[in-house]
Amino acid sequence: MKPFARRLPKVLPLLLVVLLALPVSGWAQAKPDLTIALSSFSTETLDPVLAGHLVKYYLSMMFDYLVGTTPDGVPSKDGGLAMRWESSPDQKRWTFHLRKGVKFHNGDDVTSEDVKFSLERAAGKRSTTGYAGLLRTMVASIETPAPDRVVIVTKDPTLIVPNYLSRALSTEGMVLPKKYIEAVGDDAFGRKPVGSGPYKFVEQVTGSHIRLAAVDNHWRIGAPKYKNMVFRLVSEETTRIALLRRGEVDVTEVSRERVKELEKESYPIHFRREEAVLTMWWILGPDGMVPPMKDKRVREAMNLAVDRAEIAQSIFAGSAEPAPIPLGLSWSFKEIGLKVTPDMQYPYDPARAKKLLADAGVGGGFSLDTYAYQLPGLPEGKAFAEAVSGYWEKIGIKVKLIPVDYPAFRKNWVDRKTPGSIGYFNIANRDWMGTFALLEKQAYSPSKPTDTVNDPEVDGMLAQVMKQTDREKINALMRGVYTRIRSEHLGMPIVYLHSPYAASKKLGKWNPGSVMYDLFFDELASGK
Amino acid sequence: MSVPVIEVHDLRTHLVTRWGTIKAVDGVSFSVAEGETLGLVGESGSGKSMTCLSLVRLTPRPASHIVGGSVRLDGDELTTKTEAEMQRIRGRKIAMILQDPMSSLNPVFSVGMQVREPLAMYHGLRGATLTERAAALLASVRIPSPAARLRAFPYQLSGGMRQRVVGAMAIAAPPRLLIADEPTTSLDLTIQAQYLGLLEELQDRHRLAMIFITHNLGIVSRICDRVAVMYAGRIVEAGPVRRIFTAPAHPYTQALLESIPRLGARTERLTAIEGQPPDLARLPGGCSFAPRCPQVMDRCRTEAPPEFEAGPGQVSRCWLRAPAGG
Amino acid sequence: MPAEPLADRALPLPDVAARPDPAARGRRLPVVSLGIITIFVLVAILAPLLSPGDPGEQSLRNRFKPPVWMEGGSSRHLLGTDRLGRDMLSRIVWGSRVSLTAGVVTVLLASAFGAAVGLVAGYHGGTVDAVLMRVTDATMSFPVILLALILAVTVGPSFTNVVVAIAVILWARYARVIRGQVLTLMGLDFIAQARIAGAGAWRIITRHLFPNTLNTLVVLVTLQIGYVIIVEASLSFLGAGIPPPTPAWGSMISEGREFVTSAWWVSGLPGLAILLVVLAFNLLGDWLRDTLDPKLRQL
Amino acid sequence: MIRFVVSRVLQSLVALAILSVVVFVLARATGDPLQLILPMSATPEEYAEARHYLGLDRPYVEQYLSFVGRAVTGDFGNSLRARRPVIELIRERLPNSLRLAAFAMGISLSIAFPLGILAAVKKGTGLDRTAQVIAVLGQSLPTFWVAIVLVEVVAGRLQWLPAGGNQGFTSYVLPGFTLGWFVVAGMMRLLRSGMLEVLDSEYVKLARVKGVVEHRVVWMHALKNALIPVVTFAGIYFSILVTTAIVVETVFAWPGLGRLAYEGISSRDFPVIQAVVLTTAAIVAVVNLSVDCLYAVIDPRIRHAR
Repeated sequence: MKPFARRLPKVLPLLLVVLLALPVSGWAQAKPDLTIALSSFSTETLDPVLAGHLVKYYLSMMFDYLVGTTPDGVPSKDGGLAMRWESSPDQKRWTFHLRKGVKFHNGDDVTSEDVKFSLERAAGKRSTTGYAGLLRTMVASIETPAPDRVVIVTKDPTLIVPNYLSRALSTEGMVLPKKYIEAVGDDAFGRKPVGSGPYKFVEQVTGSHIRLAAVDNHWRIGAPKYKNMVFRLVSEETTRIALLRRGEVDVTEVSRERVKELEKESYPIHFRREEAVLTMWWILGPDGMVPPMKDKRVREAMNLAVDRAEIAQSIFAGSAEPAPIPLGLSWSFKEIGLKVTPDMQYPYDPARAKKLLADAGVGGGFSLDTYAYQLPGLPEGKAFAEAVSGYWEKIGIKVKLIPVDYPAFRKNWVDRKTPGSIGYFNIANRDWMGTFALLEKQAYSPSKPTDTVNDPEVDGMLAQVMKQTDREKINALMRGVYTRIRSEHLGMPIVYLHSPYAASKKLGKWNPGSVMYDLFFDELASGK
Repeated sequence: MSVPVIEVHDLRTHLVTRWGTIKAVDGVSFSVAEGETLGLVGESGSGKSMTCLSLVRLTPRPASHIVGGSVRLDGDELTTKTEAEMQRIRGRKIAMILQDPMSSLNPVFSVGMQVREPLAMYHGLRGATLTERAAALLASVRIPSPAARLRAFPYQLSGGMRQRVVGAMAIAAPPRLLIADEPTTSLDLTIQAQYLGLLEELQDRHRLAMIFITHNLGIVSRICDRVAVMYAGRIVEAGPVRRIFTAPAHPYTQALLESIPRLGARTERLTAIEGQPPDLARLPGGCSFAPRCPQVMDRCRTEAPPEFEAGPGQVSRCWLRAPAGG
Repeated sequence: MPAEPLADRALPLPDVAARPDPAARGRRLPVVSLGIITIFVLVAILAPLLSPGDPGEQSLRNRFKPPVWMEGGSSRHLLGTDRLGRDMLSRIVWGSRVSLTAGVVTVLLASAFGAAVGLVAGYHGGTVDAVLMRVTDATMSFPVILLALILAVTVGPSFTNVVVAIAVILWARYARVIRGQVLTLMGLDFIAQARIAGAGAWRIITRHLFPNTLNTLVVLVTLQIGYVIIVEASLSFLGAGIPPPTPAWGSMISEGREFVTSAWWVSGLPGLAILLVVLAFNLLGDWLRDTLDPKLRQL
Repeated sequence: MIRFVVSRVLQSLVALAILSVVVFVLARATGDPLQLILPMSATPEEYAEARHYLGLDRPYVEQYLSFVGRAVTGDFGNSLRARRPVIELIRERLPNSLRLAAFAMGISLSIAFPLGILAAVKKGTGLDRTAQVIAVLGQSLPTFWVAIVLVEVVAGRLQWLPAGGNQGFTSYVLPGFTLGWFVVAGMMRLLRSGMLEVLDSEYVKLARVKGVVEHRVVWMHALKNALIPVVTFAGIYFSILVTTAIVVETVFAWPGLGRLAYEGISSRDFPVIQAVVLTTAAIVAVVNLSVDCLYAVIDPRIRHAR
């Protein structure tokens, strides 16, 4: 037995050494790649009309929008295919003048025919873009009087066309190659898309990465700074950070919780400020609010019970700010002229909350179901729901936390099977137009089933906004909507979220902006 | 009598168990000469097999240790040899045939591989020569069509055939000493007889010294020259076969012989000795057999008996044989 | 005096021919494993008495307090607090109840059903056996975690669903092993004897076959309790485990994993608890197997 | 032998058929995929249209039959989420999964073998116990925890190995080790008990008596016999590897089948769920079958008996 016994202790460490001493390969160090690690690719689609709005991170590098925007979502004549646009006096005919000499990656010219084709495709049956429905009801016809001119004719007067087809919103404004798609078919296009953006598609390995390669010189970014752009799907936070430390990725989504740690190691952190508003609401019954939430005092009590500053500090590690208005998308406040005064902030006042409950006749508390789920961009989802429930318990409400995944919650929400229970969403911040679209969806009763407010006054004002073509009147109406939602406590605003992105130390200046699902890598890739 | 091949003197092997240390082999001495066969007889657990395993230093580890005594093979002391040296003695000088032919061949290797292995080890043979010699070896143990058998797997052979294969491996060297540990226990009677014949033939051919462990006194009377009877780790009586069978000196031997099955009856175990077999962890102070001995005396319980001359070439560890006034 | 074979009364001395008796050379009772298991079982039973506080009580202001022996720790929270300021010690104490119950209940359900299927299949043989074994095959090839995930999104994650999801897959292994044993047992004389004596199927299965498979069952059950606790933890990681606010070790580790570097105790302490318990069950199971059923090989 | 293989194949097919019904029902129980595909503002008409377009409005029996009918030819339909043929997705992910599983198996074996043999040869000693504890440790920690600690320490801090993704050989080490260590205990147990039994056998004793050197006794005479139980249960280990892989794939951003299943379930993508489960089951069946054949190669008794 001895010889073997003597041999083994020698073999074992050897094995370990062999395992550990495997060549440590440096990945991507010398390569001219810009590598971005994201926690989710959502649908992983390459075709903009197939829920492409969820993955604009990479799609917006491959495609050009009809209307460009700045990273902060303001329509801009420099960022899109349209160099200028104007409307007819009746605001039913919108003419866009296209940039000349722009080519798709396969060499075809970008013409007004492509724009028309793209819009029709976005409104088509196959399309599941964010606002395809709106496109179908709004557009009467599309005319192409010249290769560099496209006219969109709407059924009713409207102001929203340019914003609507811009990079700030969904993907309806992305311009796709008509000839190519008609030649190869939808499926082939979905596998090997061709666009006109600064980077062209190279390969996709589902569940792993998407690789793009720069075109030589592009009007958006000039000579590219990086030859390739690689988007890697890495769902685990620790792994993303390890990748950053190893230099395998240049930009990565990080949780707010780990910002301090990375800052200490002097990794630059770029924030998308007020990227979203985290807001909670009661699921409605078939006829709106159900008791005890039907009572305004109960709604106010629940709002007063939550210590928003503490939640912003603890759950969101300081990368958040208390929010005052339910559904209130803060970017639009400036545009619509809404001034948020300090008294609009809900104070943390459990004593008053208790009193309000008692006044409403539910001083002994009531039972409340709260759904808890994670959302993209909100890894703190469950902890947040637990924390808020903790506050409500302190004023005597008996909270039952129901963990689900988002699709399951969404079903309960729109089916209205569990009225009175609580849900929440991190709504991406957006301009006044996007804000209106949000209000229309979540605060306008005729838009059942996604309505969360059910208030006749709000309904009346929103109905007027739709018909209104005067910006000033629109602004006043929207101010009215917000004031009403706030004063009636028709929801629970919690915090505005700042979303951090960590970058490698050698990365240049970069404003990731706050346009939803877009990180505006143009600036990083730009050689201008 | 010629020069002894193996000489064992005062061999002691201890076994550590959770009940305490057991003296499995407790001062055993014997010798076997060229061409001679020593029968080792005793109940299960009397230490026969431990004794033989101690000779080749393959007692179960780490529980057992050889704690004393000497083993000489052709005058060469084995107890002080290194493990590597012992390796070269096993099989080459001392071969063993184990009890169960059904399980002593490795089921997943062909007969050929297993027969070739010792030939390659002992004689450094390779290739065609090796195969030829392996076939010849099988032929020498009277296995029909040996070349074909080399390709067979153990399960394809009968029990008797397998035991022949084991026998063939044992004489591959050929060794000086062959230890056969109940080699025929699980064989049919006729096969048993054939196999014993084969062993005798091999012994004659190679002038082997042989130790034959068995329960079966009938077999002892047939093939052994001398017998050693073991009880509780000691040889309680030894002597020429005829003496032991006709004039057993030790009460234990007498009891064994009284329970002897008629030759040819297929009995695997000795039967019917009154009383409990000894608990080796708690042996009585005096003679181990005292608690069961029909002729026990006071002295037996206090003092262990030494060896006494009981006849020509016959010794017995029993106070009954003590010379008067001893 | 009737003659009794000596061999039957002989001491199991290692004779060359004797099979190894694991008890004779086996290890001593695994005191450490038994000790750990006993302690945690006691903790689980006495949780209401031992827990210093309410495991659900939050205090955001007191979040991430380190354990008492570290700088900044206080005796109010001996093992510190988590991200919501809940007392770690209370959560670990109550968590032992949840995690151990999950492990034990799941394995008992699975083993009871699996053993029943195995006994029936092995006893009846033929078509019954073929059908049951194909179902067993199908079950075994369904990944546990996938089933649990599907259940979690279908009816929401809960203690019951975790137990059901794991048990629904796990029984198959018991069925396989027990059936194998029963097949061997069926060939033995005592079953034929029982049949001749007029025993029916029920009696043979319950009185003759089942007791003979008990050793195996005990070993498998012990080894798998640990496995179930680990699977539950993995499910928590994927969002399909025992959900918050119930304090289960798996979800505590999973939720605390973000803070590995900043507040290791949030995931490290429940991790240590799982490690100790599962290790203890596994080592105990190994020992039981060596002692009761050395031939048993599965898991 | 051929009869045996044929009957095993038939048995596997029956099991797969049972499984196909179960998975079909279960996949549909997960909820409505359209909720995730269509925008929130979609009208009931749009729902109905999409349902029809995707063939989800047909009776269940019809859906099942067409699913099975096409699945036999390797067509699992289109993914509802990615809008691509599922088989394409499987083809993309499967090799990654298999390679990782194989690598993990390799690591597991290369730990389990020395440990198991050492434990058996040194039975009852401190070495035996240490070896057992090392093996069982891997099974006593949640895999995701091991994985995260490895990523944090080995990849993030020490920067020795890639943290995630599949960038060549070094990428296999961490996930392979995490997965492999998890099943070491099981394999080591098999080897240890197998070796113990074999080392106590007559034929090993005979080999020693023949004067065969000890390492040859252990590594050749004994090991080949002790391998049989390991091989017999390789199928089970493989399925454990594939199952546990979901967690490991998540941490190491490994584009394998497990992640595909996870994504499929969270987006209620029936065709993907169905395809992954059936593919996994088919792999397990194939592995079991090849294990049975391998078994026959190792053990001549089986080879000739069948």
